[in-house]
Amino acid sequence: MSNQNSQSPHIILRVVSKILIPLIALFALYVHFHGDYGPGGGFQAGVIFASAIILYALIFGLEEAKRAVPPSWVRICMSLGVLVYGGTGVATWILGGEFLNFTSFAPDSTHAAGQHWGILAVELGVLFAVTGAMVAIFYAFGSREPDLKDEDW
Amino acid sequence: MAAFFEHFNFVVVIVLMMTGLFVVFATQNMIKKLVGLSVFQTSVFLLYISLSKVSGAQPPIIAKKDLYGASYGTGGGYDSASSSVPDSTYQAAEVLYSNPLPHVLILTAIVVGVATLAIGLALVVRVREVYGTIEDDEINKIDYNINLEGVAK
Amino acid sequence: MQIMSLFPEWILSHGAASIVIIPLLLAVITAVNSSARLAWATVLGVTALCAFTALGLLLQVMSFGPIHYNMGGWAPPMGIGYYIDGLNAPLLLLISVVAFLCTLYALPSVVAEVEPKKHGPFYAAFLISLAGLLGMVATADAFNVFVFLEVSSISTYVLVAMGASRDRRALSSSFNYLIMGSIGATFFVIGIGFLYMQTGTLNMMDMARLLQEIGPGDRVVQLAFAFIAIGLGLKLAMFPLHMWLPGAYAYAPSFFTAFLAATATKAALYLLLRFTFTVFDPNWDYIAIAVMILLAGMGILGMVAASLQAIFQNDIRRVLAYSSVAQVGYMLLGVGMATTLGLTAGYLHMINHAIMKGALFLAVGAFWYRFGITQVSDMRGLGKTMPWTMAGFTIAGISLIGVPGTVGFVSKLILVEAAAENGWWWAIGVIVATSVLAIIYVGRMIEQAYFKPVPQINDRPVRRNEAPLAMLIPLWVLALASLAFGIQTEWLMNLAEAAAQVLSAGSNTVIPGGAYALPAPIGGH
Amino acid sequence: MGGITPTLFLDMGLLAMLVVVAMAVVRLRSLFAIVMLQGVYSLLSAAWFVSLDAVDVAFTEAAVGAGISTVLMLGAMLLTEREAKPVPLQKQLGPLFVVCIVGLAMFYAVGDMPAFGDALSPANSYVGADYIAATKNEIILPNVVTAVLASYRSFDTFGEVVVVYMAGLGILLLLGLNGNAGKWRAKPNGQNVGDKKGEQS
Repeated sequence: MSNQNSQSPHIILRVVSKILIPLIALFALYVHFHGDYGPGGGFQAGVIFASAIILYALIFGLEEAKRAVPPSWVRICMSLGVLVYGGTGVATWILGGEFLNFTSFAPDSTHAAGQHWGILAVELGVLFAVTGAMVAIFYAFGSREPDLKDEDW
Repeated sequence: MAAFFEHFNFVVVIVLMMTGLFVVFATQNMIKKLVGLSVFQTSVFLLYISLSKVSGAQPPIIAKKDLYGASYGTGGGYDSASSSVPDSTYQAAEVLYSNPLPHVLILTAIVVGVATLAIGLALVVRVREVYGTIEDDEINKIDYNINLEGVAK
Repeated sequence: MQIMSLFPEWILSHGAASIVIIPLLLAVITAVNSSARLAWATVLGVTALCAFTALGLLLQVMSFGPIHYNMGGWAPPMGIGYYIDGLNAPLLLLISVVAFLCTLYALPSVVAEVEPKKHGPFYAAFLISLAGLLGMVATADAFNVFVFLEVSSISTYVLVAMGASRDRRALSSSFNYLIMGSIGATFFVIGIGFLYMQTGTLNMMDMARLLQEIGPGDRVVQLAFAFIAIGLGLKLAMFPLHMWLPGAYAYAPSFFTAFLAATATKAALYLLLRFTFTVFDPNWDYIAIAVMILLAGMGILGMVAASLQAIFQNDIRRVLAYSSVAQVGYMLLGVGMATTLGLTAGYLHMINHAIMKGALFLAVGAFWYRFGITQVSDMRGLGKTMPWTMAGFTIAGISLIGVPGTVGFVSKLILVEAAAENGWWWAIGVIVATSVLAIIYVGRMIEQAYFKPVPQINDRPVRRNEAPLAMLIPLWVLALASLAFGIQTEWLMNLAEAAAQVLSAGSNTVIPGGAYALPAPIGGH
Repeated sequence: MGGITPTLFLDMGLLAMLVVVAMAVVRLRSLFAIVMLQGVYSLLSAAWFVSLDAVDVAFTEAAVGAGISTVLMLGAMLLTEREAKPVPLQKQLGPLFVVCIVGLAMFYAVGDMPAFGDALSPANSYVGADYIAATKNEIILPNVVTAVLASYRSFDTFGEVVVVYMAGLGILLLLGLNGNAGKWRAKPNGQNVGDKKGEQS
């Protein structure tokens, strides 16, 4: 993996990716919040968000990526995803409905506000879980010591 | 011939599924097995999705006017593309949508597929570390010899 | 019923869902736990709660009839329905109780077998596996079955591979299991896809209703049955598809082997029964033939072939694993008779086998825990060095053979009765023959333990070193259960008969009067 | 249904390419090529999904199948091997036989399957159509797939989230986030009789 050597041959990649990575993250958010209106949603957004981090790791090295997004955050992120999703369901239980019955968030709404809130919360859970899990998987594979050298290609 | 055009999707999808399955069964290399599994699963996705297609239909994303009533969006300019269509023609046409249910099922199945793949690859990496090979028959041979000795460490 | 007042009303109304969801949510909390003991205590609490809930559900089903639960408040077929009746309620209780006992056992066992830092995630994976099994048993939605099948399978692959700290063959076995399991699950999904193609619904009861309208002539439905049967056959280790099982059972961590052996194949068998008898119509010709040939035929072949293989194994857990394949054969034989008595026998043997095999694998884990024993030949003198553990093992072992006074005898007796009722005299011959084979492979181990001298280490005989209490208690609970239910047979028989009634009632009467025929969803306005 | 239309040619072309890619996966032995072809296969599937109106699925398949899966496979390949060993022909005959049987069984039923694009097939006219009608009144969201995914069948999605979480957890157990799992050895808690060396522990 390359380190912070400014003379590295990947200078174009580094400059371009510095511009691209925030845009990819932004696109992920767009995909997430536009999921109600067009194609997209938490899962796709999570994968795109993870790919932004993976790109960062590929260009700047895994150690650098781990400093930006520590593995402990990644673990918390994926756990949080399941908890947010399940917690939404538990909240509907507490409000007296069935598991994940979002109508109980706003039973009197005429334009299905409860459903909208519920879907928003649930999609957020998916986003967290997918981002966390995908980055965790990448970290795990990336950190393993290969016993084949690059020259063997 | 007409019968073929009515069912061509299923015919090809069956061929694809069987190709994937053949790769899983016939190859000894663990990574190639996983690629075969992935091809097999992707072909099953094709089966489901080709089932959901309705000729002449739109993707299952409801036009805003259809959803919020004809008055919505005429003043706002938020939805300029569809508000350029005169209201009367719009309401006269019965809009067909493709079946959303298989889409939902396959979204779930894709995620399950990638999760299985990740675990499978992690196992391959570990197997390679302890056995020094990822060919199934060689591993079986090593295991068999251990079995004969009765000592496995 | 007075006993029902023991259960809070919330558990009775939401139990069908909470029994699956609470393990899943607490798995996440367990995973981030840095204290191994706290993680273990959480799992113990959750499994106890699951067992309590399952008991409540079972009693509710017995006294008030089937339970429906609509996830998200959407009635089937739009939403996902959970449905608990006499067929799956006993299984829920069985799985949760076995999980509870295995957790109790896990405290010392996991410390010896799993890396200290990984206890939290390890227990979490166990809870997810448990929840997956409960989910696939409780759900009435065909695609939801697949999702929970994969939830339990993926965690099982990981947990089996965790046995690599003892023996590296856990890794290759787990990979084989992953490939076979994924193919099985994918076949199942293809089958569900074909059913959906012809019926347009995913709810099992709704499917059954629509399949009655379609009738037996539809080739796609025939194909769907074949795919579902093969897919689930892979999961339940039906005879020629059982190749993944011995490796997975032999190298997984001890407590998980016991859990897996006692529950995983049972859940898959339940699904096969549910689909064959209540979604499809067993009176259709091809289903009747398939049940006869596929289930009974393969069952018989499996009984003979796997029992023979069990005799020639050196590894204790491989012996028991092959014996599991043979025992699955008994269950399939009973089911394949397709009579009420045969179904009762099959279902009863399913429960009994879980009790006996659970006890056997728990004892084997204790042998390793104290003496590192994995081979039959190393069992020398265990009767003296671990008398209590070995006694538990022996009780479960003679139950496996089918000695009168044990649960194994009860279910074999009913199986023989059912075969006689059908006039399948050859089947009785096979049952007797495989029981003799069971005497050989169980007897080999018992002989080593009681009639061979205690091994010597550094010229001194190995001292007596009994397993810790946390291991002995679950082992003895199961061993005593296999005696108690062998003498007091009524309770389990009632459960099995109720289940057989659900099955032999078939697809026609399962649809509760109109409750499932409503497409109009509730709520959401 | 629609007769021979331009879309039909598009569908046929994509399917033909899928078949070619799948066959190439069978033939090739270089793992790098196989992994890349798997990505191509997913991307082509995604293209066909768009033609089949499944835009959400196409999006996901492109991101997961062609993106994440390929990255993971390359990562795993980097840690293992570059080339698959050849399998002798006689060892391929058994699998070929099994696959042919399964394939023929499926061809047997093709005639009873609904026609491509049939709006009145059971699958497209019952629950699937109900979702579209119900979403307009009950969820009031334009994207029906999101509505079904997150509300009507939200419990499936919960299972899906758990599967993803379990994949992360499994990787954590098998490899470790810092690449250090799997070195710890289990040890019996007493004298070791099983080990042939008979060490005192």
